[in-house]
Amino acid sequence: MTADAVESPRMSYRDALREGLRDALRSDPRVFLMGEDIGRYGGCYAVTKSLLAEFGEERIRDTPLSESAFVGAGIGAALGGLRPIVEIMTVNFSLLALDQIVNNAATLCHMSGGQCPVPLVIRMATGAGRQLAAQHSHSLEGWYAHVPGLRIVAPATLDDARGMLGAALRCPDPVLIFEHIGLLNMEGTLTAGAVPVDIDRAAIRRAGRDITLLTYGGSLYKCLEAATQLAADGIEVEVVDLRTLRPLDDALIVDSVRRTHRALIVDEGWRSGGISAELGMRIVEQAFFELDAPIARVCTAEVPIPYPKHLEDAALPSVPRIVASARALVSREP
Amino acid sequence: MTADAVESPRMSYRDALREGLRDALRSDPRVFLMGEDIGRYGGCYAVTKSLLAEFGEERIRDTPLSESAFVGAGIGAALGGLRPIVEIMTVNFSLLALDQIVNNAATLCHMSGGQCPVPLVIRMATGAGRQLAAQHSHSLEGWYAHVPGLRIVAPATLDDARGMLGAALRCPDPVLIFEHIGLLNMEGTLTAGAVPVDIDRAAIRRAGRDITLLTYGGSLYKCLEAATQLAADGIEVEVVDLRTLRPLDDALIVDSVRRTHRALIVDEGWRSGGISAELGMRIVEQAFFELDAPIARVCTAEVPIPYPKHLEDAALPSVPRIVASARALVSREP
Amino acid sequence: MSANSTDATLDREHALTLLRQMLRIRQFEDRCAQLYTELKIRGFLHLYNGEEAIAVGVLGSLEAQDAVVATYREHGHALMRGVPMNALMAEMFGKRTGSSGGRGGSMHVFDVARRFYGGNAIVGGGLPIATGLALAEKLAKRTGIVACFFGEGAVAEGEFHESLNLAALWRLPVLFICENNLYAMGTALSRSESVTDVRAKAAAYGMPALAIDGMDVVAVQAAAQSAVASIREGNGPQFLECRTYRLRAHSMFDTQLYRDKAEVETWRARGPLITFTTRCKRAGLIGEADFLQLQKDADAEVDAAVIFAESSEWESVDDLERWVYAEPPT
Amino acid sequence: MSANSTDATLDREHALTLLRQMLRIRQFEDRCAQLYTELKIRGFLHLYNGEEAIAVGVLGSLEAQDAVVATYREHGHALMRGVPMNALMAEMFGKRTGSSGGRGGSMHVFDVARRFYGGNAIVGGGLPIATGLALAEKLAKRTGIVACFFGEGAVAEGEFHESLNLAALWRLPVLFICENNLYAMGTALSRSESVTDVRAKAAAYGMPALAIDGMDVVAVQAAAQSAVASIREGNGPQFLECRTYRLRAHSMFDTQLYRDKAEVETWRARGPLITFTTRCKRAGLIGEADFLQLQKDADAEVDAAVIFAESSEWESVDDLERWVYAEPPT
Ligand SMILES: Cc1ncc(C[n+]2csc(CCOP(=O)(O)OP(=O)(O)O)c2C)c(N)n1
Ligand SMILES: Cc1ncc(C[n+]2csc(CCOP(=O)(O)OP(=O)(O)O)c2C)c(N)n1
Ligand SMILES: [Mg+2]
Ligand SMILES: [Mg+2]
Repeated sequence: MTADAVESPRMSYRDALREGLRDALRSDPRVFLMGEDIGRYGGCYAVTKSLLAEFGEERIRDTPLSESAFVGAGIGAALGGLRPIVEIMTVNFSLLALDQIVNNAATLCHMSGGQCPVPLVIRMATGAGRQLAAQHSHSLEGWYAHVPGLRIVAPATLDDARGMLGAALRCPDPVLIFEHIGLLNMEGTLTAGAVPVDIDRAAIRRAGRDITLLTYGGSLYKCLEAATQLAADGIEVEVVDLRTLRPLDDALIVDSVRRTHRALIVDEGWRSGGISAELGMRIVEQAFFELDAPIARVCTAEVPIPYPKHLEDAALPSVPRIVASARALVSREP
Repeated sequence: MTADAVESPRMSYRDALREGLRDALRSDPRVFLMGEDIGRYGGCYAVTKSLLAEFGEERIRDTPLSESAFVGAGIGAALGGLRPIVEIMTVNFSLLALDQIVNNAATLCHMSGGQCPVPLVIRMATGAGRQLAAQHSHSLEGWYAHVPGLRIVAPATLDDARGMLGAALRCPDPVLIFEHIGLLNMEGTLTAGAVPVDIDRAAIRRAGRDITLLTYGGSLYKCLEAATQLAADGIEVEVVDLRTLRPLDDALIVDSVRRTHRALIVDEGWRSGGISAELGMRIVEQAFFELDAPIARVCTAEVPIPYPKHLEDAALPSVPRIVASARALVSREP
Repeated sequence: MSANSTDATLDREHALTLLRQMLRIRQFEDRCAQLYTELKIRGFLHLYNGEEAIAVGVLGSLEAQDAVVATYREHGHALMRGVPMNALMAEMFGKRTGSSGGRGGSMHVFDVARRFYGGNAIVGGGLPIATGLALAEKLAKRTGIVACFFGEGAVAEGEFHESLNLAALWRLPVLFICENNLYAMGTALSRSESVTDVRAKAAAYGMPALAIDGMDVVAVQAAAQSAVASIREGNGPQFLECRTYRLRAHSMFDTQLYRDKAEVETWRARGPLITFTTRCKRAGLIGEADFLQLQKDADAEVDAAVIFAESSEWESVDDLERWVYAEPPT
Repeated sequence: MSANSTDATLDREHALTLLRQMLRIRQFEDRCAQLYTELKIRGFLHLYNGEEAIAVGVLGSLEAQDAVVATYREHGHALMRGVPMNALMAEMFGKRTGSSGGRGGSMHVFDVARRFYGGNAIVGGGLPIATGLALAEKLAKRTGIVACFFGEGAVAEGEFHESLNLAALWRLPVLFICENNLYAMGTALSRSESVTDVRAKAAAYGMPALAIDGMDVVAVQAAAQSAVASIREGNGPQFLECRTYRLRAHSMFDTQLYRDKAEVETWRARGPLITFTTRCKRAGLIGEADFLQLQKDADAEVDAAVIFAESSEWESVDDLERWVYAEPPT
C-alpha cells in the first residue's frame, strides 16, 4: 500500500476539490485549468490555491474577463485533443458563456454525426447563503439540466468533491460540475478507496421507510438535519443525494419512492420550472399509483435573492420548512 | 364607428404581429423598435416589413450583431422612460443576451426596492419545424419561464399575435413574447373588438370533459387536430392554450383538470426540466386526489434538432403521438 | 495624450470642496471596513480607497438631469451623486431605510430620484444599460448625458466592445470612464489585455479617448468637464481613462498574493487625498486646521449615519416577494 | 496597407488549379440553388457566389495538420479542405452518407478527419472555438495552425473581441479571416460599425492585419501564405480582411431590398471567376477550351454527387437519439 492509502487526514470540501484537481493534473498531461483568478489570486474561493506553483503557468491559466471566449476556447481545446477544465468563477457569470455551452458544447457531437465529442469539464461555484444579493446568488444547475448533450453533476460530499472531477474527465461529454459555496468550509475525511466514483448514479445518504427526501448539493445537509429531527418523532426519512442532475438516476429515485410512497423534493433553485418539477413528474410518470400523498417541494422563493440575512434565509429552503413539509405529507391519509 | 371596426380582412399571423407593432408605434411616441435587420431588410421573417418607411429610422432601428448590447440598451432605454420593443431575431441568439435578461432585466426592480421597474418588451421567433438544424431550432420559452421577474407569453392566435404586444407594453415589467415560426403563414381574421387582450390568463380553445390537453404556441394546432380525431372516437378533449408561461394561470388549468380528471401536456420544448414538468407538478400539488390517471407529456425528444425532415418530425410533438398518448390516458382505469 | 492639472484654477473654496468630498468617501468607507469586521455589514464589500479623485472629479461635473451607472465599487459615486449618507449606510446594513430598501447592499446602491442606476455586480454589465439610458436621452430629445464607470478588467468583456460600438455608431451622449487601477481582482492588466493602452480600444470605434492621472482630482475634473460639455453639445460619446490604484484589497476576502507590499506603498504615496492635501497646503489654500475640521465633520456625519442605520428597522419578511414585479404607484 | 497580386508568380498549372477550384465551388453551389427550388435541399442555404477566391486562396495555403473553422456559408471551404463532393452533397440532402451523417445540413458541415470543424451558424460563435483549437496546438507543442473564417457582421459581436484579445494575449497560432462582403444580411457595414475599417479592431489587440482584394485569388493566396508562414513560426495570430461581395442573396429567403441592382452588377464585373479567367486568357496561360473542359469536369463531378446523394439512404429514425452523448469507439 502506498502512503496515499493510509487513513486520510481531516480536510475541507475545498481541499477535497483541490485534491481532485491535483490528481487530474498529475495523472494526465492533457489536463489543464483555465479561468479567472485561478492562478496568482489563488482562486476566488481559494480552491485552486497553490496549483500555479506546482503546475506552472501553461497549465494553470489565468484568463481575462471573457467568459464566452474562454469557455469556447475550452470547447476548441477539447476538440483539439486536450482535456481542459474551465472554471467559471460562479454560475452567475456563466450566463455570459451560455451561447458557447448550449449552442456549441451541447450540440457538436450530435450535429456532426458523432465526429465531435466535446470532452470538456466546466466547474463553477453555485448557490446562495452568503448575502451576496441578486446577481451573485443563483442556483442554476437544475436549469442547465434541461439541455440535452450536457451532463450536470453536483458533489455534496468530500468524496464526490474529490472524485467527480476524475470521472468527468474520463467522460467524453461536456460535464458541468456545480460546487456549492456553502459547503466549501465543511470538514471531514475522505473515504479510503473512494476514488474513482461514478457520475451516473444517485446515492442514499440515510435510509428510511416513511418518506423520501430528494435533494443534492448544499441542501443535502439541511435534509439530513431535518431527518434527524423527524426521527425523534418516529418518522423515518430516506434521504437521496441525486449527485447527477442530468441524467437523473430514475431507477434509484423511483425505487425509493415505491418503498416510502411519499416524496418531498428539496432544491435551492427557484421553484417554477426547476429540477424539482422534473423530479416530481418523473415520479408521477413512473410510480403514480404507488403514491400515498401528493409530491411536495421545498424550493427557493421566486425572488432575486435579497441581501439582508433575514430575507435571504426566508427565501432559501430551511430545516424548519423541510420538517414541516415532510410532516404534512406523512400525516396525510393514504 | 370607424373604418377599423368593420369586418376584418383575412390576414396572416405575421400580418397580425405587424398590426400590433403598428398600433403600438402609432399610439405611443415613447415606443420604438430595435433589432437586427428589422428595417432595411424588412425583418428576417418579414414581420417588420414596411415599418421603416412608415415610422422612420429613429423609431425602427437596425442594430449591429450585438445581442447583449442592444438588449441591455433596451433595459437602459426603459429605465430612461421609453417603451422599447427589442426584437431578437430568434430565441437561439438570445443566449448571447442572457446575462442582460436574467441578471439585469429580471432583478432590477426587486433589488432596487421597487425603484427600477423595467418596462421592456422583447420579441423573438421560436420553434422548430423548418429544417434549420441544431443551432436554429430551440424552443426555450419554457426555460425562460423559470426566472422570477420576467413575464413570458406565447401568442398562438391572430388576436393574440396582434393584441399581446399592447398588453405587454402596458405592463411595467419585462415581457418576453415568443412568436412561433410555424405560425407565421397561418391565415385567419381578427376578432372585432378583440383588442385589448390580457396577458395573465389561459384560454380554453375547445371544451371537453374526458381529458385536458395543456399546450401553447405552435403546438396548439396539433392539439386541436388531435382533439378532432379523438372526437371521432367519442373522446371529448378540452384544449387549453396557456397563453402565458409566467405566470401560469393555475386557476384555469387546475379547474379544467378537476373536471376532466386527466391531463396531457404538449410542449415543443425538451422534456426534462421543461415547462411541461412544472405544469405537471402544479396539478399534482393542487389536484392530486382528483386525478384518475398519471399526468403524461408529449414533448420534443431530448436531442439537438437534426436537419433532415424525417428526423426533425420524429423529434417534435406530432398529432399521432398526441392522439396515442391521450387515448392511453383515457383508457386507463380510474 | 495625457492631461495634467495646474493650480491656477484652484481657489480655497474649490479646494475645500474637493477635499471634503474625497474625505467623506474615505471616512465612510473606513468605517464600513470596521463594521464589516463587526459583522454589521456582510456579503461582498469593495472599497474605493485610493480612487476617490475619480468619482469626485467626474460626478462633480454632472448636472441633475444626467444619469449615472456604476459598479459594485460604487460607494464613492453614490455619495458624490447626492445619495444621503444615512440611506447609504442603511443600505450597507440591509435596512429598510437603505437607498435600495436594504435589498441590494453594498453592491447594488440605487437612487432613481438622483438618476443613480446602480451598483451593477456583473463586470461589464452596466455598459449596455448606460448606452440605453443615453439612447433614451437622445430619442426623447432631452439634454442629459450618462456617466458610466467600470474597471479596466471590464475591457476584456464582449459587452464592453458591443456597447462602445453602439454608442459611437449612434452618437449617444455617454461618457465612459475606465477606472484603471491596474488589477482586476488579482489579474494585472498585462495578463488580461494584449494591448494594455485601453485608449486603443476606444480608438477602434472612433471615440475620442483621453488618459489622465486619476490620482489628481483637479485633472480629473478638468477632463470630465470638457468631455461632458462636448457630449452635451451632441458630439457623441467620449472615453476617459483614469489611471489609479486600489490601495486596499479587492474585497474583504483578498489576501493580495498577486502584488508586492512595496508596490502598494509606492502608490500610497501618490494617493489622491495625501497628494491633494499636501498640494493645497503648499499653495497656502488650506491649513492643517481646515483638514482636521473636515475630518471631524465627516466623522460626525459617519457617526450619525451609523446610528441611523443601527436604529432603522429591518424590512418585514412578509414583503420578500414584493417588487419582483412592479406595483402600480400608490 | 493593401496588397495586390502580380502575374509573375502564375504559371499554367497553377492557373488551372485555381480556376478549377473556384469553378468547382461555383458549380456545386449553382446546382444547390436549383436543388433548393426542387425541394431536395431545405432549411437555410447560404451561397458563397462571388467570394470563392477567399476559400481557394486561403485554404490552398494550409497543410493537413492545420484546422479550419467556418460559418454557415461554408460549402466552398469544405470543398477546398478536401471534403468529398459526394459527402457534401449528401449532407445538403440530409442523407446518412453526408459529411455530418446528414444531421447538420448546409450550415453544419463537419469532417474531423480533415480537421474541418464546421459549419457554425451562430454569428461569431466559431471564433472562441478556433482560439481553443489553436491553444491545443500550442499546449501540445504541435505545429498546426487554425484558419478561422467569419463575415464582417461578426465584428460587432462581443465574442469577436474576446477571441481576438485572447489569441493575441496568448500568442496563439490562428489566422482570422474576415470575409468582408459589405453586408450582414441587409445591414451594410456602415450601419453596424462606427469605424468601418475592420483592421482597426485587430490593431486594438496588436494583431498584424492586412486588407486585400478578396476578388483576386492570387492576391489572397500570396497574403495567406505569408501570414500562415509567420504564424507557424510562432509569431502569434494574424488578421486578414478579404474585401469581397456576395453576388447572390443572403439566403434563399432574401428579397434584397437593401441594395441596388446596379451595385450588384458593378460587383459582378469584379467577380473572382470572371476576372481571373480573363486575366489568364490575356496572359495566354489558358484558352477557352481549357475553361470549357474545367466546366465540364466540374459538371460531371456535380452530376455524380447528386446521383450519390439521391441514391443514399436516410438515417434510421431509431438512431435519432444516437450521439447526443458520445459513444465509445467501436
Ligand atoms: C462577468 C463577471 N465575471 C467575474 C466577476 C467577478 N469579479 C468581480 S470584480 C472582478 C474584477 C473586476 O476588475 P475591474 O473591472 O478592473 O474593476 P475593479 O474591481 O478593479 O474596480 C471580478 C473578476 C464578475 N463580478 N462578473
Ligand atoms: C448571433 C447571431 N445573430 C444573428 C444571426 C442571424 N444571421 C445569420 S447570418 C447573419 C448575417 C451575418 O453577416 P456576416 O457576418 O457579414 O456574414 P455573411 O452572411 O455576410 O457571410 C445574421 C444576422 C445569427 N445566425 N447569429
Ligand atoms: Mg481594476
Ligand atoms: Mg457579410
